[in-house]
Amino acid sequence: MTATAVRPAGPAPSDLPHGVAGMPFAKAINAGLRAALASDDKVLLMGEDIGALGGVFRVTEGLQAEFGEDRVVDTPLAESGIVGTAIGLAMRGYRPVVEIQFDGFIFPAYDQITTQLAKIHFRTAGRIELPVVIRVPFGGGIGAIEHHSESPEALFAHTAGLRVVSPSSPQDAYTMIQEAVASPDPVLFLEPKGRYWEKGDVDLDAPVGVGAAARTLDHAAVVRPGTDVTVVAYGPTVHTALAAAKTAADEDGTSIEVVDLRSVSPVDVPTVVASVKKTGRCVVVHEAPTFHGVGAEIAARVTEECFYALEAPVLRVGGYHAPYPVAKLEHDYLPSVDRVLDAVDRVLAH
Amino acid sequence: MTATAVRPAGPAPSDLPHGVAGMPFAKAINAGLRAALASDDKVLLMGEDIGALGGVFRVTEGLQAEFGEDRVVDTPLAESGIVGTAIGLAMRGYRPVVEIQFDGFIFPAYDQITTQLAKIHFRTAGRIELPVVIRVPFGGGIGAIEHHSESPEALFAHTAGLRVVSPSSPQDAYTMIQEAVASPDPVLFLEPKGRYWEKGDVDLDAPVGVGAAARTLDHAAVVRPGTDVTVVAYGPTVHTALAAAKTAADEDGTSIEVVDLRSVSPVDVPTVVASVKKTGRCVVVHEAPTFHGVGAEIAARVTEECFYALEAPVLRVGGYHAPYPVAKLEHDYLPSVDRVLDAVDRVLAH
Amino acid sequence: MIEHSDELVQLVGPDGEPVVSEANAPYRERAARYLLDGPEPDAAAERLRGLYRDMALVRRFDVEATSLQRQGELALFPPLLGQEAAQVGSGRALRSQDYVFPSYREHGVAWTRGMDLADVMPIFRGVEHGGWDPAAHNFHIYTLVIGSHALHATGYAMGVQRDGLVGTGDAARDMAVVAYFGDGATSQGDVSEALGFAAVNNAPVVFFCQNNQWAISVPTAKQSRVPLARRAWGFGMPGVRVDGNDVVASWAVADEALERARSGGGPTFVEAVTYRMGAHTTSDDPTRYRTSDEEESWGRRDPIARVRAYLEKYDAWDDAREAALLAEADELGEHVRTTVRAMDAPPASRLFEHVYATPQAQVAAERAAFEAYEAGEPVSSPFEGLLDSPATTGGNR
Amino acid sequence: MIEHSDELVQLVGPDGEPVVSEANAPYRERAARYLLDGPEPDAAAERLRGLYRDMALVRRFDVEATSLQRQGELALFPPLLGQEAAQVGSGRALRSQDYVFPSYREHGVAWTRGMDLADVMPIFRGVEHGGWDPAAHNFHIYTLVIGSHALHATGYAMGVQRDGLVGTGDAARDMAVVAYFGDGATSQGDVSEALGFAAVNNAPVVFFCQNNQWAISVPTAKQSRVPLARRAWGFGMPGVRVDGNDVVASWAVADEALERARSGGGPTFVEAVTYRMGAHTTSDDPTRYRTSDEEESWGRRDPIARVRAYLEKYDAWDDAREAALLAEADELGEHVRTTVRAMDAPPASRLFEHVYATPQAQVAAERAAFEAYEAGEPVSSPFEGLLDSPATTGGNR
Ligand SMILES: Cc1ncc(C[n+]2csc(CCOP(=O)(O)OP(=O)(O)O)c2C)c(N)n1
Ligand SMILES: Cc1ncc(C[n+]2csc(CCOP(=O)(O)OP(=O)(O)O)c2C)c(N)n1
Ligand SMILES: [Mg+2]
Ligand SMILES: [Mg+2]
Repeated sequence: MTATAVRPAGPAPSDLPHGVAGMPFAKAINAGLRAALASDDKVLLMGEDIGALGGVFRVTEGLQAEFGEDRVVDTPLAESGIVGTAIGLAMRGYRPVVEIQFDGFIFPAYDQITTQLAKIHFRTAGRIELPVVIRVPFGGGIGAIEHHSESPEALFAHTAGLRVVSPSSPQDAYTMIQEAVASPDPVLFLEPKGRYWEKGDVDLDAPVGVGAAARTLDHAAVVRPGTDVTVVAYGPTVHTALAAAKTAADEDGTSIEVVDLRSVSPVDVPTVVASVKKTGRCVVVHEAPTFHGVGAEIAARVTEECFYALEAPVLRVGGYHAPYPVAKLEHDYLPSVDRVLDAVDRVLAH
Repeated sequence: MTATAVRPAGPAPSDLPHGVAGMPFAKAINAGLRAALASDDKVLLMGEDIGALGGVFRVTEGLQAEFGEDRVVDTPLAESGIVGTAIGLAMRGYRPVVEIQFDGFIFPAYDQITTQLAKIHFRTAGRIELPVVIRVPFGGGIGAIEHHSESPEALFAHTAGLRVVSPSSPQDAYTMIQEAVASPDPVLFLEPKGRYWEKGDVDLDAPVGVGAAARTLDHAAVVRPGTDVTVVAYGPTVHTALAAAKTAADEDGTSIEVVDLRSVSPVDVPTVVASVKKTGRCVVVHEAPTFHGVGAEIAARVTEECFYALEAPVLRVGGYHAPYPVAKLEHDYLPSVDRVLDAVDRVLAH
Repeated sequence: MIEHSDELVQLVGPDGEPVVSEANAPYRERAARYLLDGPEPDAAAERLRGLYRDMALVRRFDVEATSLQRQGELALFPPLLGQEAAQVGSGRALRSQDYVFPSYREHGVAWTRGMDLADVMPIFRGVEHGGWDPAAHNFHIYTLVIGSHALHATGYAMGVQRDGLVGTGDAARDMAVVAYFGDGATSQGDVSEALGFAAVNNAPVVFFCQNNQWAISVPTAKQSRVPLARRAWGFGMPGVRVDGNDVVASWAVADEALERARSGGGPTFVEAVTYRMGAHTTSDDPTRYRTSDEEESWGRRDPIARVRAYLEKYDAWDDAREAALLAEADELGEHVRTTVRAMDAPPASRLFEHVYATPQAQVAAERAAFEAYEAGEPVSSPFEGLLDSPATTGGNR
Repeated sequence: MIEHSDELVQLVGPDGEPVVSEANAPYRERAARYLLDGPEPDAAAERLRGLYRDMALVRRFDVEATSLQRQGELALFPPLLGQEAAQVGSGRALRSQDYVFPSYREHGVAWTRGMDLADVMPIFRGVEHGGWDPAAHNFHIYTLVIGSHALHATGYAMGVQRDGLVGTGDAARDMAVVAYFGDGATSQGDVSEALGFAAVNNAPVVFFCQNNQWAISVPTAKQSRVPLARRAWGFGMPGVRVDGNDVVASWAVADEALERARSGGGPTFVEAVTYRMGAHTTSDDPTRYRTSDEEESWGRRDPIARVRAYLEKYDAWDDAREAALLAEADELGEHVRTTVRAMDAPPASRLFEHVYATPQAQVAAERAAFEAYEAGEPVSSPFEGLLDSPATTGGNR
């Protein structure tokens, strides 16, 4: 089960040309899911309100009508039940793609994810694979009430057996969701909901890694080259990092290299290290609280690998050690272009 | 509710003299719980098998007989239910001390802990305090089957609103459990089960911080002074670190300073930083996997605060990015004296 | 053989006609205080007009809040439209010492607790996570994670038991706890665990489930293939189905359950069969998943029109009363509008406040860094100021 | 009015006497193949001796395993002592295509699936987490986290439905799924959620609960104040109580439930009332929480002695048979002992194997570091070797 083929993207949605300019992020995921459903009839979608409603963000819009109620399943309102039955379905050969309605509602399923989904492959000495994808709209910036804006990635990345990824652009969203579905390992697929309406060009024929080749899912991408400081980001903050890089370049010519991590478990250490060895400085940006967050792992690892190359300690920009705040304060809480640039200034000042 | 008194330890168990030589770790917790029950009749113990059986490790032995079934409560087998009802009891003015039977069984309660227990104080703008203690025998080394040896601290330390502590000696176990019970904030109290049978001298009259003074709970302790390398540990690995320090001193005179973190949320940064500024080198040791683990936060923070003092990157010694292994392999998995010394050698080699 | 009934308790029918049956006789007796064909018709009419007023005002609040959201004054609002009878009926059966754990749609219950309904708004305006003092009216803040508060209610009730406030016979002291939740919530493990803990502890708690037929877009049939009230039987507690659009029946069934709880008779599960006449929240679009036929058919069972018809049938309502009520509603609407518009965002320092009840170093350090950054003087080592905190010494080892 | 029964299905009484009642008539008919006073007494005796043999061998295994633990050959063992009838009865009602999700005490079910019982041991010796190939006998590995596998079973059954293997009428193809768990497990939210998902999906799954009266030290009364089988009614599925110490009744009730599942009739919950005659595990000391009176009283309801008495009553057992069975048991014991003692610890590389199905960089790096350390040549940068993995380029943005 470790086929290394790179297959072409699944049959593209019939109502779309193969290269789409200005496709919204959410629609790109929809197209990716549709391709996955069309190319393998073991693929199922499961979740609350994903059928007739098309999900609260309309990411699954039209899919139940196209693939039927047995493949796009409105489940009872119980996250542990959703993930637990998805595990059973996967044991029976299905490839369930589960939607958790919002980040803050994933925790009732925590035991099933951490102790069952992540570990059954190990526990059975590889006899059972669980190709389950858990899609979670995560992150803030949409002015929502509590539990609708959290970034729980660190709470999953620590657990072996899961892959934890987050796309930052419509193109990646389209490709990575298909790679996640093709992955024989369970994947927590974090969708930056604050970017759902952002548009990008999407090549519907972009190659999709399957089997071992789905390890492209693990790879970081240098999304903007630079020479002075490396800014590492993923999901929603890639956009922020790119904006900061542009501002810095425009304002004082500081050259920021932006690495889109894409995967926080595993971390593509070589790509990050190569960048930091070049720039000598590193800032990590995520929305989640920095304390015991993903940035800590990046900082610790980068320091270990680049100790003599580093001109300054790796700084972290992220949420505070506090629950996600009320909507009216979220812009003080979220990493902004200014806060990124402040950290860049600080590493440059060393 | 932020009284700053330091009160004497609760009434000492009547059948024990006030200074006890060679008291086992588990018995010290028992004595601390008994003191807490005796000094405040709002204190309740709740959990599976904690009554007549005294818990599977006998930590609550004799307490139901002494305080009755309404205060030492055998609950139904449902961790979410246990923590969720403890929250309700705390809202009604009680101070529940919940036992989770083993580390690996805490996850069904994850939603209640992360989303409710940790955040209700913030959510109600301080109107509701939840003085709930969750006791968890954690860590490995006892030759147990799966789920009985895990170290989940990083999965809780990231969440604001919780305090996450772990005692490393019978004296601290005795004092810290009382401070945890006295704390107006919820405390995850991680008991290194592999040390339950180890003995130490316990002063039953040692002062117990209550109210704001319970912040002694937050403090790290320099448990062995040294000059060459700082080894940071907590819970079960403090013992390992001390053994490594002794070996190093005996074998080649390397002087290791051992810092017992005691709390992983918050982290007593000043104490760790002061040590590393002195030694210039740091190794963090815990049983949990290092990837996205507590050591990452320590390494990142120490590097940030001590960048120019550091002679080598902070190294981490801990579990691997894998589920806890079978008992027969746990000694390859757990940080050993040798692995600690290997890391010490490596930071010294820089 | 164990016998259970699925029958719906109903005392006033959809067209305002009294419903008299052998099965509902005990409830008719219990609810005599509200029945216009009962022993004290005048007093009953006065009381029932009170419930009518409650429902009418709560509905006005609901409409007002929905339009405030449309105007951009609120981020979101979950209307209770159509569920007024279930909420007002059960809410009016509460005594002041009882304690309520609402879900997020219980504005009608909030009203019966004596809350200023404007206080419900901060959470929906995005300026507070809670918004009111739970102790002020024994009405907990809203819980958004479906079902989790059912356990809090059960634990709270276990505390009430330990406080000796059950079955003393003192009406002013004995107390009950109520958890409100929806049909969808019944699928959550936490709700089942709550039923289990409540039953084995015989805790004084009432689980009041408003089956409004929908969990966002998912119909109740996808949560359970049998009536939800049966769920209770399996845990060993009474499960009662009531017409949740009949305010008198809702009152009677809640009153019975609360009395059972307060007197030591243990928990009860009530399924109030009702209908969410509006959208799930202001973000929702029900036309995507349900028919207008269905909406119209439930519209004919409107809980407020029903009481009005019943009152009119007994000549207990008139235009003057209606006009006075309308004026009162206008006033309430005005009050809510003004208050909401005046609700400011909290200061940014709120980010760091109340995270813990006692000082915490990580929060203090981040707050210091934030304040320095805001002031344009970033500090690189916010922990430095904390360096004076004494390290604990090792104790005996 | 809905009617339910708490009655215990029993076909052979504690002293080996046939039990005949109006209520159990359908089960007597179903179980005729095992009844010595039925239509085919000789064939029935032959079959029943098979069940007797199963139980006797399983018990020998259990005793053997317990003593292996005492000798330090196993880290821990959870004996099934006393639950042989519930397990063998239900296990023998399975067809080979059915799929079983055991808890951790289902050694008797493992036996009926055709497993070599020595294969159950690696997990208890601490050399494997699983220990056998679930696909070999459609018998999943043990699940230690109470109740979580009930959802896996339900999901698996939903897969079976999608595969079209329910209600085809083809006895060799239609399949059922069974989840085994204990009385304590019924309190877990996951088990309730599983009942809910199974019911609304009408999934072909049987929830087989062995109520052995204890969850470690906690008696069943602290999990539920009514018989556990009632739990099912609340979710809309049949809940049947059976004497779990009566192998024939256990077979009959399981057979009925499995047939219902396979034929498309949906899920069933079975409560097999039995007793854990031994300790919870070899680490447990039951004298701390239960009386010897209780143990003795249940000892008189021993499921194996009961069948022996029943067979003897009908002259269907003799000393020669007993001696042969004993010899077979000795052989099994010997086999288990030898096999267990030969089970070695896996190589340390197992720490890193099967963490993922596809290569993963973190694991690879840590493994490289571990191997270097073991070889006495620690590497400081294990990720270096991975530096050749190509970074993805940014795609269109
Ligand atoms: C644990 C959890 N999962 C999902 C959600 C998202 N969500 C909010 S309301 C809702 C439907 C609730 O339906 P029901 O319980 O019937 O209550 P109603 O809204 O109809 O009053 C869902 C799925 C949530 N709030 N919590
Ligand atoms: C989620 C979880 N919590 C706690 C435990 C610890 N534990 C192991 S067995 C057991 C009792 C189980 O009782 P029951 O369900 O009746 O099964 P039995 O052991 O009697 O067969 C407990 C509490 C566990 N394994 N999983
Ligand atoms: Mg609803
Ligand atoms: Mg049991």
